[in-house]
Amino acid sequence: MLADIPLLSLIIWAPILGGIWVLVAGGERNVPTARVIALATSILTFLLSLPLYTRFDLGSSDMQFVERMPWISTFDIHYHLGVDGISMPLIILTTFITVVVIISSWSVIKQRAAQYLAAFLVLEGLMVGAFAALDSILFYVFWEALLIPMFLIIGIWGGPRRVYATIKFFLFTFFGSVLMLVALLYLYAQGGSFAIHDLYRLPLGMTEQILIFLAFLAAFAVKVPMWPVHTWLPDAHVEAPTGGSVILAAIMLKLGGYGLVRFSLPITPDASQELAWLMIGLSLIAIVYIGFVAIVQPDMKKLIAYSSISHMGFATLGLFIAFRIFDDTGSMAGAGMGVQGSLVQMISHGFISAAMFLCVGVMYDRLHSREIKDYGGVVNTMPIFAAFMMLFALANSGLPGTSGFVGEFMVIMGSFKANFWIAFLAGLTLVLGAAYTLWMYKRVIFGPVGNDGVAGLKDVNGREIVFLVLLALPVLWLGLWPAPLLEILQPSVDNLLQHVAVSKL
Amino acid sequence: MIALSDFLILGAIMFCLGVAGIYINRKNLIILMMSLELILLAVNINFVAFSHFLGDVAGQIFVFFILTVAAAEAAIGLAILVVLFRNRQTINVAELDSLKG
Amino acid sequence: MVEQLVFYALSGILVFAGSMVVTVRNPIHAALFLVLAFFTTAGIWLLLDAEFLAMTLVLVYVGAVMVLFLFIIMMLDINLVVLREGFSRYLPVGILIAVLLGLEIVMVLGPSQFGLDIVPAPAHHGPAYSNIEELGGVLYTVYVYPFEIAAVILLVAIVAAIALSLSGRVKKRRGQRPEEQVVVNPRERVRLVKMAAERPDSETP
Amino acid sequence: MAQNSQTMYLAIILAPLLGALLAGFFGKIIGRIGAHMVTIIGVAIAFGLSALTFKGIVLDGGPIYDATVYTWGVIEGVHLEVGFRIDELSSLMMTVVTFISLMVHIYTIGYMHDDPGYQRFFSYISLFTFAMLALVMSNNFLQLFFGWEAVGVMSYLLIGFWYQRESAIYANLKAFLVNRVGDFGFLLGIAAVLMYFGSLHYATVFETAPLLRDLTIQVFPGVNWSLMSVICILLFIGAMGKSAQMPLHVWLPDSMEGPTPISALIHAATMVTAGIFMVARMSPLFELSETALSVVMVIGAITALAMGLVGIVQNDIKRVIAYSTLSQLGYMTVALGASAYAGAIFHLATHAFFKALLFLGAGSVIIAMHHDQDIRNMGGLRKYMPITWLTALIGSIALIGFPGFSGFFSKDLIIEAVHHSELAGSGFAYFSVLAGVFITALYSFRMYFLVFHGKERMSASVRSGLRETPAVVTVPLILLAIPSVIIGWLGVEAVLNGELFGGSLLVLPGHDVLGAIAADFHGAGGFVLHGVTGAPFVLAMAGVAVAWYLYLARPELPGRIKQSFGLLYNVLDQKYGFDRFNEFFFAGGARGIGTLLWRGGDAAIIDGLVVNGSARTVAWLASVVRHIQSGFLFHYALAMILGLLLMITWFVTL
Repeated sequence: MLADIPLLSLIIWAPILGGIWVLVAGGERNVPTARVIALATSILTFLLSLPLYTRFDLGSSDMQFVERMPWISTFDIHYHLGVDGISMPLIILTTFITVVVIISSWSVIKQRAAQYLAAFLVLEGLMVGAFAALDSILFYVFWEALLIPMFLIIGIWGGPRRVYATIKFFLFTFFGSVLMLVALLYLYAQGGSFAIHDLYRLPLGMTEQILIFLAFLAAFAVKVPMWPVHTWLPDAHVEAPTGGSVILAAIMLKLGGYGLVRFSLPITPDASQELAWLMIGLSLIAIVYIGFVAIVQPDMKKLIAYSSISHMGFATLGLFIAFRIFDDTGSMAGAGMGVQGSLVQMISHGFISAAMFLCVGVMYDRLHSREIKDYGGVVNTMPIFAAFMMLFALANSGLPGTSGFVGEFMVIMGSFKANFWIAFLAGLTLVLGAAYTLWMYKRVIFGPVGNDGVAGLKDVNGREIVFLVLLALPVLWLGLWPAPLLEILQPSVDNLLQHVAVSKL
Repeated sequence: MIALSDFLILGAIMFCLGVAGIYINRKNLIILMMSLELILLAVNINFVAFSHFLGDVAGQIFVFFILTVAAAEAAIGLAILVVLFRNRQTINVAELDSLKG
Repeated sequence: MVEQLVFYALSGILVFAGSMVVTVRNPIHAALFLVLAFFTTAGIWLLLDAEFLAMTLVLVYVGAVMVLFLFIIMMLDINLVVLREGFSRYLPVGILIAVLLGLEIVMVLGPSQFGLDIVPAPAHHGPAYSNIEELGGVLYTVYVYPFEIAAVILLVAIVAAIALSLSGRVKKRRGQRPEEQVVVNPRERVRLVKMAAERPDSETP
Repeated sequence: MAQNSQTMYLAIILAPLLGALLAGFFGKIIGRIGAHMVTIIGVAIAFGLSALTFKGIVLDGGPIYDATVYTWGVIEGVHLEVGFRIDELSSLMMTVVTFISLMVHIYTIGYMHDDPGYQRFFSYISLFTFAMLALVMSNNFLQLFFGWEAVGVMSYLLIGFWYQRESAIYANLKAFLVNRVGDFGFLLGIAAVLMYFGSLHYATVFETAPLLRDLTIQVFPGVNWSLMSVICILLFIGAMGKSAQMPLHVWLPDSMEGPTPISALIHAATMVTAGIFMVARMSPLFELSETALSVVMVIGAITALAMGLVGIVQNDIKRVIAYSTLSQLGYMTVALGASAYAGAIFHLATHAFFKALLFLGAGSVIIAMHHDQDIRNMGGLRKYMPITWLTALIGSIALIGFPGFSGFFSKDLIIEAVHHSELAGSGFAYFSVLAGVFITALYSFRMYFLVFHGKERMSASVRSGLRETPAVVTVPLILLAIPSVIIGWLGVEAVLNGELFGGSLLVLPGHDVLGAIAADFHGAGGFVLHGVTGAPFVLAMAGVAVAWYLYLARPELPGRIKQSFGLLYNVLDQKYGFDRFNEFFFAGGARGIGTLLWRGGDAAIIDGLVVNGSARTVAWLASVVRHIQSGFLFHYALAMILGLLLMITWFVTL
């Protein structure tokens, strides 16, 4: 009975319909109703997504909860959904973070609050859709569609330079995805199918693979974002409202990494092998270069945005060191550490970056400034908040016992296997991450009360404590006991690596 | 006997006169419109000539419609001209550059 | 033979009139030359057995359109000097373009393609032939929809022309505004001022 | 039995954690007394059970415990676990840690009496105890790293405990970052271990290690390095950070910005010795690489000597002790390098007692002096604070290694061990540790004389308030003074004949310097007698004498010496310029690179040139092309005509 419920469809469409309902029900006058509906919808969606975990078959690397029906039969495009161990945690992350975001925007947004909440709900559905899609065109549709609510969120509720930021955001991501569409169309022309699993089996020549890889990369690298196509992110983050930043950092960036895992690696394994040096190089640049850049940021959100780029560098690094290991040893044994580490890093970064942005949001709501120099000594007036932010700051700098450590640890372990110097450069994040995070923490939180604004701050209220606790729990849980997550990832990662190890030429 | 080509050449000449008119009188909107009428006339001559020589009345039907549309065009064009003149006190095309990119 | 004479004579007048239209200084003269061109064209169409169209041309163009042109020209106070600026400068290029274009069109449409030996002249119709009848027979059957559409276009043109020339004056309308009378709000009309019933006797000594 | 032990060990580690959580989250509810009660009870439980464990394993020779508590994660068949390995080494460490921690807890009641962050402080130090226990009880590298970082964080929080002080929050950031540099090496070392051993479990790694002894790897292409050397040196970099060895020592003096109990607990007795503990724990690895041992010994020797010298010119009472700590950590490291792991741990333990004693004594002085820490403003305190004076004297004597006191046994062991060592660098190390003895005596007694003897240089108002500190302060002093005296007598024999550490430390026959000493060992008494005639004793006495002469007999002399050796004094006063160099090169350099990459790389090249550049190019192109759109009708018409002309030409020529 329970098995017949189209769970994934429900998770995708429930929030979208809920969002429409919020739009309809809540005008300017009806904001409280809208909030309640939005919260209820997001919680319902989260609850709906839990069976994905409880009923997940841990031993299998197959797609589960599969739904498939024809959509555009002329081109053999299907409405085809399903999850494996890689996408399932990301979906739960999405539904969870949306709940947090809705709570966090409860009374913060004053203008068009209903539309704001609706945008997040719609966005949630679309993101889940992108994670669950097994048809490349379906994926592409979700992938593109979710730009729209994000565009609106930044463009309408953003800061003073929001127009510049949104256009930059849109152009960067759009530019990339167009190339991805071209690649998908080429693959269709070659194989006659848009189904991702058919694309996996499609034999391709080296030149083809490299071109397709680069086309995919254009789309995914922008989303991740990898150096040097990262510059949209700090701007977008700075201008976005807190909720927008949270979703952007916590989930949308993961779409890029997910795309690499779902498309680039299995569809073009030989090109991935061939270009692994490039990807590793770019990832290391992201880790080190961006780490340095983050140190000197005067704006808290920008700093966290840069730290996101640096952390996502670990995600991409972990994926591609597998190929170095394969090069050196001729087998994929030992490569799983890096790939799993990369996926863990994505999940963990989802929680931590969300928490960091929310912390900045909490302060921004009070003083309306993101500049570090406008703060100082916040701990004197907001001790509870300072304690939470300490936890998240330490997690951001990769402290063992928090989720931030797990991914970085695994990736560094994996990359040592590939090459000492890769591990060396990646390990620099231990110092750099601590430097930029804690230096900011020092200037913002510690010290004597910096100015009258800080002196008048009120500590976090109940609502804020709720969402901070909601994020603190998974951060600690993943740090102290990541075994359940690793258990989910293992079969799918093994399967992926086995597939990737076989040349398509 | 008059050959079809004679009529066509006449039409061509009238057409060229219209084109030259547009080019020479680039500032006077009224003359521009008259030149347009000349071009239409040239086209009409061709239509009628073909219709006659090919024994197909459809050509004349087309001329009929062209005359209709041309009349409408002239009416609207002149109305615009009047409004234009009322707003800007000139019909100098050189001053009408709001289409400029 | 006579036909040829007539044709060449009319053609000569037509070309002359056309060239005058584009070159004369005064727009009124240009308009009048255009009228001449229409008349001669009507004549040429008669040679081609298109009596109805010849009549229409004279009636519609000369009678309506050209009168409209003349009317507008006379109504507007146009500064001719400015409009003629650069005339002589553009003239050579204009002629060059015209000649080039003409030569090329002639090369396409000239006797080598459409001479008598290729397209023979059709036999003249008998006296019972009615050009109007034939046109009408086709116009109201095969071409009835385009005909209707043409009628609509004319209607639209009329409305558009009126609307255009009326715009800008709408605001000056006088008289009642019923919609404002309906939505009237007493608070906007009458202002009740609270006043003390008596003025305090501050001025009295 | 195993189940019982596990419960007991869990209780040891979790009792302080529970105390910390209660004091931290419910501090307001349970109040000040409640806060210190729960944490002290927690740590007391931990201490009691640790002592029991120590008795069970070391004294009664019970079985070593090594088991997993829970599986942290499984990655590609590699089991990463959290578990305990309780053997002689860890049970000793546990006992020392919990004992010092308990003392510090009690002492804190007095020291922090008026501080608004009372509950928070107790929560922190209990949490620190938990982290430290996690570190020493671990049976694998992962948990070791967990504890390693956790103690670093607690140290960070505690140094910055007075968060309103600019110097404190500067110091804590510095401490954390410098530690992170060490951890960076440490993590790479762990990665190397994982890669080559396929496990992070101590037992597995140590068993496999001899098999990989001759393996070489190429860190730089074409250069073959012994795998063991690479792993050990990487791990030792971690130890350098935690145990503040040159050049990663810079954070420790600054860390004195934290409250004094912290200096005693973390920055003298426990956390800073984590590096020493770790190297000793890894003895089966270090033994396989003579290169690494040499590196360890030389670094330790440099630290021991150079930091002692700096100690002579310091005027802040806590900083003198801090540099003394650095120097003593150098001794321990030298001992590690000489393969005298037992000696290092022995010195660690004795040092923990007497250095904690010194710190707490200094804290007692600071309380009496109303938080003035400058020894130039003190003097003659002996009269006012007899207990503090006596215990500080005991601590100082123990520190300089006066025969019979605990420091003597351990330090003499180290000096002898280095003497016997045949590794590269041992000659230099021997010189350093010998010279260090003189210097130690000099700075210790300089401080002692300046504080407790001589003229009373403090202001009248302070003098009038001088009195002995309350019992919560003095009782821990007395309790620490006792082991500072006797522990050497009790321990030295067990250390030398290997009973104390059993199989937990591995020394290869070729490196067994302690064994060589043990051959001549005839009981602790004989050792003392032998010590009285040795060079170290003479040097120590010379140091005391010089200190007495300079600071009591002829107090005007130091100023003159300072002037005549201006350059040398400056070098020492600037601590060899490490701080300035780090500030300029690393901190400034990182900010410089950051700014350069941000402004130059991100803003100018990527955004300016590529992103906005392409936008500008398009805009420029458009601005050029848009002139074609003149807006003039005749231009469009002309374009049309020309197009027509071209088309017809095309038709014609076709």
